[in-house]
Amino acid sequence: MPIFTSAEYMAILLSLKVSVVATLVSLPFGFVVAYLMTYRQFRGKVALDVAVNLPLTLPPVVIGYILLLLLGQKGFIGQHLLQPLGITLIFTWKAAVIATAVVGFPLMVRSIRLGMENVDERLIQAARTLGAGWLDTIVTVIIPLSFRGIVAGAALMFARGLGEFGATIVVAGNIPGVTQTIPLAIYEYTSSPDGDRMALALCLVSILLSVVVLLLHEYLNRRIAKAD
Amino acid sequence: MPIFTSAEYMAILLSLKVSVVATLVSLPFGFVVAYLMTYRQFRGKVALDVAVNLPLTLPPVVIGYILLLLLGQKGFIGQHLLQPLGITLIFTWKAAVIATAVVGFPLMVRSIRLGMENVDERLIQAARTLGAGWLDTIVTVIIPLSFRGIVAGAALMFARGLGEFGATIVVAGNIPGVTQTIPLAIYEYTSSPDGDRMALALCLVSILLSVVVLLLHEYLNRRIAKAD
Amino acid sequence: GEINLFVAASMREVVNELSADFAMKNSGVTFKKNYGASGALAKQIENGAPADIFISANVEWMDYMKKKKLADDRSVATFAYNSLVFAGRPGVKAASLHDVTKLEKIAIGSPKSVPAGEYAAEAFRKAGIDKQLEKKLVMAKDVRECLLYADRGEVDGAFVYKTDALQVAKSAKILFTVPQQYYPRVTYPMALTVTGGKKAEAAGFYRFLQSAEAKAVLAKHGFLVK
Amino acid sequence: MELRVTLNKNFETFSLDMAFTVQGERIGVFGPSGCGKSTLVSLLAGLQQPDSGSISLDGEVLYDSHHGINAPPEQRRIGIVFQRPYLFPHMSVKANLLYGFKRCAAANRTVDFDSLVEVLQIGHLLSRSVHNLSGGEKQRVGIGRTVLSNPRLLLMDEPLSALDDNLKFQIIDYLKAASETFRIPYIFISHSLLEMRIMTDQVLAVSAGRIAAQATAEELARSQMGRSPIGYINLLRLDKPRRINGVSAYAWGGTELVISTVGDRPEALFELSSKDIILLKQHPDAISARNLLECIVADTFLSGNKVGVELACGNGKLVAEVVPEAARELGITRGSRLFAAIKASAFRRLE
Amino acid sequence: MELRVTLNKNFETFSLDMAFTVQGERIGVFGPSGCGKSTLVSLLAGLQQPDSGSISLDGEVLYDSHHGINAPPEQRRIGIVFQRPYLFPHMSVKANLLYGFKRCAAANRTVDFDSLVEVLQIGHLLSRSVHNLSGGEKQRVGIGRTVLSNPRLLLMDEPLSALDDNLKFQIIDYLKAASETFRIPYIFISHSLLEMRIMTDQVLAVSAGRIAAQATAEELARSQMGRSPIGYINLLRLDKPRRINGVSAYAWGGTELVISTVGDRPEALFELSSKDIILLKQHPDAISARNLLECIVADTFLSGNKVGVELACGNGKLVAEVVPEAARELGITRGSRLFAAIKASAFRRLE
Ligand SMILES: Nc1ncnc2c1ncn2[C@@H]1O[C@H](COP(=O)(O)OP(=O)(O)OP(=O)(O)O)[C@@H](O)[C@H]1O
Ligand SMILES: Nc1ncnc2c1ncn2[C@@H]1O[C@H](COP(=O)(O)OP(=O)(O)OP(=O)(O)O)[C@@H](O)[C@H]1O
Ligand code: MOO
Ligand SMILES: [Mg+2]
Ligand SMILES: [Mg+2]
Repeated sequence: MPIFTSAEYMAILLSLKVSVVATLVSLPFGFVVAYLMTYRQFRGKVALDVAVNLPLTLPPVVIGYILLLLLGQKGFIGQHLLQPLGITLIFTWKAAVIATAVVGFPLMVRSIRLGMENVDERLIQAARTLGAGWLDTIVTVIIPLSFRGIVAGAALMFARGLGEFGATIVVAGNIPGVTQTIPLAIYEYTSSPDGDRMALALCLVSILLSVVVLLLHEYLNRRIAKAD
Repeated sequence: MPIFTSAEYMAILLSLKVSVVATLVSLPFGFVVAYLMTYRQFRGKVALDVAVNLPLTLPPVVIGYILLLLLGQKGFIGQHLLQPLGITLIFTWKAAVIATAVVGFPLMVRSIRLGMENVDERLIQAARTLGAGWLDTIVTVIIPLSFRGIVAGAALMFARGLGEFGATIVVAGNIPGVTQTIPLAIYEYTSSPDGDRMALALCLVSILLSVVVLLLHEYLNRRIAKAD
Repeated sequence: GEINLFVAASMREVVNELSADFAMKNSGVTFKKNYGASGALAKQIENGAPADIFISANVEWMDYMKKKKLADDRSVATFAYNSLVFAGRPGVKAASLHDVTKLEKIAIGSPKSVPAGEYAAEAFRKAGIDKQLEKKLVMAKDVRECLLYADRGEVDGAFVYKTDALQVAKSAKILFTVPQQYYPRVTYPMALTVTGGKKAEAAGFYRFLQSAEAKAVLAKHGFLVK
Repeated sequence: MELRVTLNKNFETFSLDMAFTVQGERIGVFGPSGCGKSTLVSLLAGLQQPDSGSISLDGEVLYDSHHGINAPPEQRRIGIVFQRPYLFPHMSVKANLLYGFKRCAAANRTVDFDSLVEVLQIGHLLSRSVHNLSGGEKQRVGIGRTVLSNPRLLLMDEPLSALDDNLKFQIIDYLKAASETFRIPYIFISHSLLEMRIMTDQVLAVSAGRIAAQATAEELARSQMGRSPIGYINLLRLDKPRRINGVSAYAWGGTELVISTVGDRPEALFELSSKDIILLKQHPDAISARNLLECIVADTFLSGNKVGVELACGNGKLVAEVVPEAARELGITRGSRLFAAIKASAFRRLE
Repeated sequence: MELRVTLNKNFETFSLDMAFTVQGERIGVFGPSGCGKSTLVSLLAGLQQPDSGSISLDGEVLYDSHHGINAPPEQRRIGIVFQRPYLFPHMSVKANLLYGFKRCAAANRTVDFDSLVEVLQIGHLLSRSVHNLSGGEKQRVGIGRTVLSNPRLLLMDEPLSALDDNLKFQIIDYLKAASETFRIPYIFISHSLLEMRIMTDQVLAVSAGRIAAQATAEELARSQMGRSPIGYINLLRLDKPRRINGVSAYAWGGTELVISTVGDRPEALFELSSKDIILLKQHPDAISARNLLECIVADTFLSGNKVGVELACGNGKLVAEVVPEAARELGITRGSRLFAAIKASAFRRLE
């Protein structure tokens, strides 16, 4: 195994950071969307469903472009929301986080929904009649009981995040040490004639990480199953 | 809306063809893997699980390279299996099918497994004691009863297929009329002078297709739910 | 017959035009064109992709092809040259490499994977401004992405090939051309592949690419021909 | 408790349309499966929205479609005991019990934890996970959880029908103990006449989404005797047994009843079917039945093709049933004297 | 049918270890919940693998751990009727019925579709979806499906315990009709003594994974009388009722039994608990019980703290139970004369 230079270590750390942060940041949103889709009836439900699932269907590069158009200096959100607040997102690791979160979002929502659909409605009704408001019920009943789905959703997004390339490279650029995640580094190595070994080594790291996540997920699953 | 030239129509048709064929081709494999993971105990189960989920974690471009190395003239499968049979895969639409199938495979297996886990074991036992062998039981009991999961898995792979870019461009190339799917065409338009409008139009087509798939999926779901 | 072209993505427009011209004059000839990153194209050919003619955006990948005995050695020739320019939105004040150091953000292609980026990095070193620019650089996947950033004002300007600046840029304009002494000549080598060498049509098109007629088209698109 | 209800709710294949006012602490809702009992519960508790109508509890309007009033479930202070206990699987027994208690304003807390635990005898379960409880223990914890939420009104939606007979009467004891000790009025829903008689004073009979009748449980029971395969159930609350030769003798109506169920509790509720009483005109010399009571016919009534005979034995009352032919042979009329033979094993202890 | 079994199977908290040989057509397996009855069924049918042992059915070895023989379930031709019917929800009633039939080699097809449909009276259901069937209809279709697969042996794993009483005896009829009409030997599993007595000749009593006893159902029933709250159940098969005044009179033991259940069928099975027979020394003048039979004590036996009294009334036999004290008072010894009073409503029709 080739010994990595600091650039590769930084890419690995950055990939982990981006995936972890993207997962954590999107969890509340994923939860809210899953909640709405499972328990609420409202106009535009189908539209929300379509919107959430779009990142699955669109090529990641296109998602990257869309995010650039939205978040960039002249973009709608960038110009009117981020600039006044003095926030720059694009070309920073935060942009990579957003790209990762958006691309993994449909998978996360899907998992959490499945978890929620398995929560017995009677338990929710019991909580309500025992005096818990809906927010209280969410925190004390729905979240603990759909925890498997939530963990599965997080694991999926994390895993997908480790492989995210297309959207990230457009909004975050490919700046070593700043926004260069593992997939971007791999891409760079594959495009130089003698980068194969390094590309392969980074692939192995990526595989290793995903195996760890998968095993961790299985382990958590079993622990939760046991507790039930 | 700009009027598409034949190249774009071909890209749309090709995308549909690739996604449909990829979905149909991988369904049996996805089913077998899901079956093994759900009903059988064997050595290397964890390894299979990891292998199936890898395409989720690895960047699509890397998957593309791996497929290229496997299926190419000098690749393990290409040299020993395909060449003797006179089959060329890479750089044909079939390669795009394989790329799409591999990238969507973890999602498909996940859905089918969930469907299978909901089939009552007693029904399977009933079929066996009524004289049905295991294959017979799969066809007459397990498949019909996990149909929702199978449909969901197919829909997911189809949707993911519409957006597949990274792996396809490496194994199938970006040849207009031959292997240029919607995502590849979009990519080309975004990088050519005044291609923005066309890129946007193709994006809309992609979105439209995914909405149709989603609605179709919902519709099927309800019909199956009603029949149960 | 059918000719399979594997061409670096930056040559797309010009090769499209040349192949159309050739097909018009030689009925029965059709083209299959695969545009992509030079490295990806080389790997594809190495793994058996059906290619007759390979046009690379840099010399290294052509050398790789030669080393792997994929290109017909004798046929390796220079197809065209290009030059490096700095493009930015009209209001940006930059007329030389040293002016660039006063700007905030500059896009270049990722030096390891994009030749234009490698040349730009080389130029910064030669001009002695590499340290000053270090924190200002945004590395893009390819030249077109650099231009997209410049066009949209995400960066103040981008170092790109002249041809790309002419063809792709919308609001960005060429602000100055990087003097040739700062970087090696941008060369687009081309070659017949081993299989292409055996095809008469491919050889025919290969010769056409070296013809005066082809050079005129190249020049029209902003390439240098000698 | 006073509950005023006007409710309308339409489903595709079913519509509920009820208007009633009830006062009392022990109300029953009686009706066959699918008549809309559970739907009524949902509407009262605010778990489903009616199409129109109004609900007011002790003068407080909980729902009124005209005035746009609709208190959410957590503000109605109406507790539900479901058919199954639906304990929170991720919490300990104690955490389950305290769930509603913690969410109840301190001013409303009249039930305290320790006395509830004592009433329901669940002290030894507190630290356990809910997964390792038996069916009866689970139901007790479920009841405790609801009672501890200090509801103004308790809705019990067939809380016994998933339990087997032994457990059923155990749980009835606990239900009664809890509601009496903590003075919580309740609406008890069931399709069991026996449960109605034990648990309620006043009954709303529901049929196909409408209120069909409002009566006492006793009235309902007599009218159903002739049709029911188990006849009319005499309920006898007896106490202070004397043990003789392996059976128990309880003082009742100036005489004694011999019952073979061996009870160790000082007080118990027994059921005796009207079918298990044999009437004789003369005193038999020797009889295997351990009870031979001399009684006077207090009243007779007709129910289906049976004659109900209300017997007064001292100050005790029993209802027996006979076929009309036997009534004639025995010369049964109000005031006539008879012997009633009852086997010691005919009594069934309910609690 | 002859079944030779030696089986060993260990779970974490339970181990099954049985060796027995049974011959006959109506075998029972009796035991409390959790004693391993369903595990035995799974092992016999091949749905689970034993740790070691052997199974041979009519001389054919289905499993033998020593010789590595293990026929898959579909080749054993052992049918199962589960507690719930587990119909295939995606098929019509007819497709469910034919599922096993189609998979049975033509040579083995002794049950034909039409006669089965007639025996189980499910002709009108054939084209229906299984979702719209009632519980009893579902169970009948389930039985039909298994019988039509032409098994050599039918395993019935508590096929009645999920049904309510009415349905239970209806289904018993169908089960008996099907197994008798098509001559399929069966092993009937239950923890109900009554079901054992109706359905089986020979019973394997199972306890904690071991065979505790092998006896007839009758022997088991007598030994359990004193402990059981319902006493010993007399089973009476009666026919050709005469209708008088709204009750039925059946010829029995040289006299007549008056039964209040109104039956329209010429033949029926009735149960009568030993507790529902009152014994008198003298003929009472008038009594509400519609049956007063003069009988001779044929035998007495002790069971728990009760005395069982076998009565001969003409050529009819009944078992009554009394407490020892009453036995003394009535002077019960073999050969003594008594009157047995039985209410017309004490009989319960089972079928
Ligand atoms: N959400 C709903 N949508 C459509 N129909 C419904 C809904 N809820 C209840 N029903 C119908 O309303 C009727 C009454 O149901 P409900 O559960 O209130 O009956 P019930 O009296 O509680 O019966 P049981 O004794 O079986 O519990 C049923 O026919 C049921 O199918
Ligand atoms: N797969 C298994 N793993 C572990 N323990 C098992 C398994 N299957 C059964 N058991 C245990 O074996 C014992 C016997 O179970 P079984 O289902 O055979 O009992 P049963 O006699 O059929 O009871 P019931 O009358 O309740 O149906 C139980 O204690 C059960 O927990
Ligand atoms: O399909 Mo991508 O654009 O390589 O992440
Ligand atoms: Mg209900
Ligand atoms: Mg069992």
